[in-house]
Amino acid sequence: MDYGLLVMGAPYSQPAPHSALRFAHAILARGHQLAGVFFYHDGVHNASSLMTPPQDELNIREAWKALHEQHGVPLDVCIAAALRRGVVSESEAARHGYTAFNLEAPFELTGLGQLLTLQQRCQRLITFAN
Amino acid sequence: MDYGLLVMGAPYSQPAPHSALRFAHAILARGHQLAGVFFYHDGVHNASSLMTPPQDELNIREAWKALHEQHGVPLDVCIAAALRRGVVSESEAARHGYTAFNLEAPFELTGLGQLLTLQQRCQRLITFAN
Amino acid sequence: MILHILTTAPLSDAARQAEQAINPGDALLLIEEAVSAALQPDLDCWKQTDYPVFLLEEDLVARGFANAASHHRLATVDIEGFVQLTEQYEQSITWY
Amino acid sequence: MILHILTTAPLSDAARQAEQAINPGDALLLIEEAVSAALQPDLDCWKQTDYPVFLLEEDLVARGFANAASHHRLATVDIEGFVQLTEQYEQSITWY
Amino acid sequence: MDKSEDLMVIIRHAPHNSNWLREGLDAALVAAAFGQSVRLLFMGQGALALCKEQQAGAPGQKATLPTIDMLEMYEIDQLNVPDQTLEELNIPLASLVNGVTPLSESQVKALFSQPRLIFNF
Amino acid sequence: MDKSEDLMVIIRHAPHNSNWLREGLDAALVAAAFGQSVRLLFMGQGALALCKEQQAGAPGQKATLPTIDMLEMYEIDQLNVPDQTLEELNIPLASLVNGVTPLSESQVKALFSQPRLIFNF
Repeated sequence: MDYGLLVMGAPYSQPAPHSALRFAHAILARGHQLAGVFFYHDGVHNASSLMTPPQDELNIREAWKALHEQHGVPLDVCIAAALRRGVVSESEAARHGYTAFNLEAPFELTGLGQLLTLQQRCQRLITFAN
Repeated sequence: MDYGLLVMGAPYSQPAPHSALRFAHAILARGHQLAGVFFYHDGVHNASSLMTPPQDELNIREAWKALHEQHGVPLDVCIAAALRRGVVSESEAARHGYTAFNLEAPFELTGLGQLLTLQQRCQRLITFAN
Repeated sequence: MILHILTTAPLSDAARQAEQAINPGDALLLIEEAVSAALQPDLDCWKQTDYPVFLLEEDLVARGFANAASHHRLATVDIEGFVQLTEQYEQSITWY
Repeated sequence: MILHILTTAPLSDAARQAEQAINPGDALLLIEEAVSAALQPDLDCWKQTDYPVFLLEEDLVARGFANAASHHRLATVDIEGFVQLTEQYEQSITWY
Repeated sequence: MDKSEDLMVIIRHAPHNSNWLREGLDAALVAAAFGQSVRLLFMGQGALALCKEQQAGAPGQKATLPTIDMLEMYEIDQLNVPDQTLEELNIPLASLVNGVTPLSESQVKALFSQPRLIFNF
Repeated sequence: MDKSEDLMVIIRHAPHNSNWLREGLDAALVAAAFGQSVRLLFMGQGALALCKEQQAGAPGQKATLPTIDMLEMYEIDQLNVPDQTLEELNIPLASLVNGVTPLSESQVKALFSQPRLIFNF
């Protein structure tokens, strides 16, 4: 079956992304497809390339990235939710006159419409939120 | 009297920093001193220089910065809480091999000990958290 | 004497924890989400007489509960009154 | 038929809202903070028979409640069982 | 209650306490803009989003009412609140904006027995 | 209960649900390292941090028990839980780590009647 995940919690601060990551591996292990992960609300922090947990801890951004690299899972981040919370891509940074940015591929800033598209492409949309 | 504020909520996502900012202006208006603001837990997001709310909305980082510029209020951010959440100064960015950073003066990354020092220097420490 | 600052709804965990901590002579200030207590004049906190309870005016107004609070004759303070409470009580604890 | 996924403690707002939404034939899966329900065999959700209730094994183990759950003979699923529930129920709603 | 909308969005968070309310309403508006028919169910603290006397909050906290008023323009006219919520919060229907339909316990359950997409905020 | 510590840290959040627990314990440890005497009060869900069977959580969620075990090294030996919390969560004292002292309702209130710094997490 085709699954989509909606992740609306910040890593470390909320359990949602940690549960979502475990669930993502479990659906793949059962032979399902993961059509995409959409990050909304505080979930946008999962994409931050400046996230720096202590060295003996899992970097959850890297874990999402690995999921993309190994299984081609698109990682879409709601642009409105992200900008408000300080998660910015290179092109958005340029548009706002910033020299720095903290979101890069495979994460993509996109509109909320992408969430609706994901839902229509999937048989199952599972939400992880706190 | 000397006041200190402990802010532990993320802007927009939680009301704590908005309440704290209003309270900060009220203590100054009553002739008290604001000896410092310490940002801990999700409060570290207040310092993000990439925070980009819609143009018709207050930028809360700028509001804290104005408080510093007009009243000399130190804005200290817990380094451990900040790094984990992707809030990084120029020197921390260099230390971790990042080309970007998203925390700059007047915000300062500092240890938790600074919170204890602030508390000892103040007659009142008021916490804003959610 | 402690000023207890509650930021969550009346029946939340934090509200119940504040109740375990509060002593006669302390005070309770309801801010943010906690001001929805203004809609419920039957809550225990409005009926006890061990400590004064205040609602933060600005948060009441923002949420549209100012008329309810005045209708039920509940005590309010504005943000300056909040500062005055912190002058008066040596300690404060925020429950969230 | 809906799989209701609850992530908060048994007496939270979200838990009470899930209860308003659940129909006979639905199922309830308790994950994250919600697995503390394993400590309380007297909760309504364990006594009703309209819908099955499951605890997520991995979250029980992490919090140290696995023995309590098995002592009270409460139904658990592991993460693979969670996936199977989402296969079985066409829709899911997460309450948080 | 005969017609089943494509999407139901549940709003459970109050104004000024988080971005959940705003981001939930955004999801409803975007779905409507994509041509989906949308029903809104306000449960628990979410019902406070409908209080007609509400205003802007502390610095940086915008008012919600303008967004609620926009719903009609997007043809979102099904605004529901459980009777139980009104009772628990002790808010009279008259203190809410126009066009809100209160629902009995069984009417609420019935909303969840129709197959359609649900977003829960 | 005769001696009043410099600082009381209240822990009200459970393991694996947020960073509150870890960041609260960090504050207690730093204060102890600065030479302050510290009392810890575990209320509500916070008492679950003391469950001796707990382990690491989902990927990226570290165990709390090693930090609890470190408290003694920092001479933080006052670990309190209200009777009311144990009752509400239905956890027997025996399922908690060693060295936890349960407190009656009035003993809890007494902790808040002594002038000292309190951090509430």
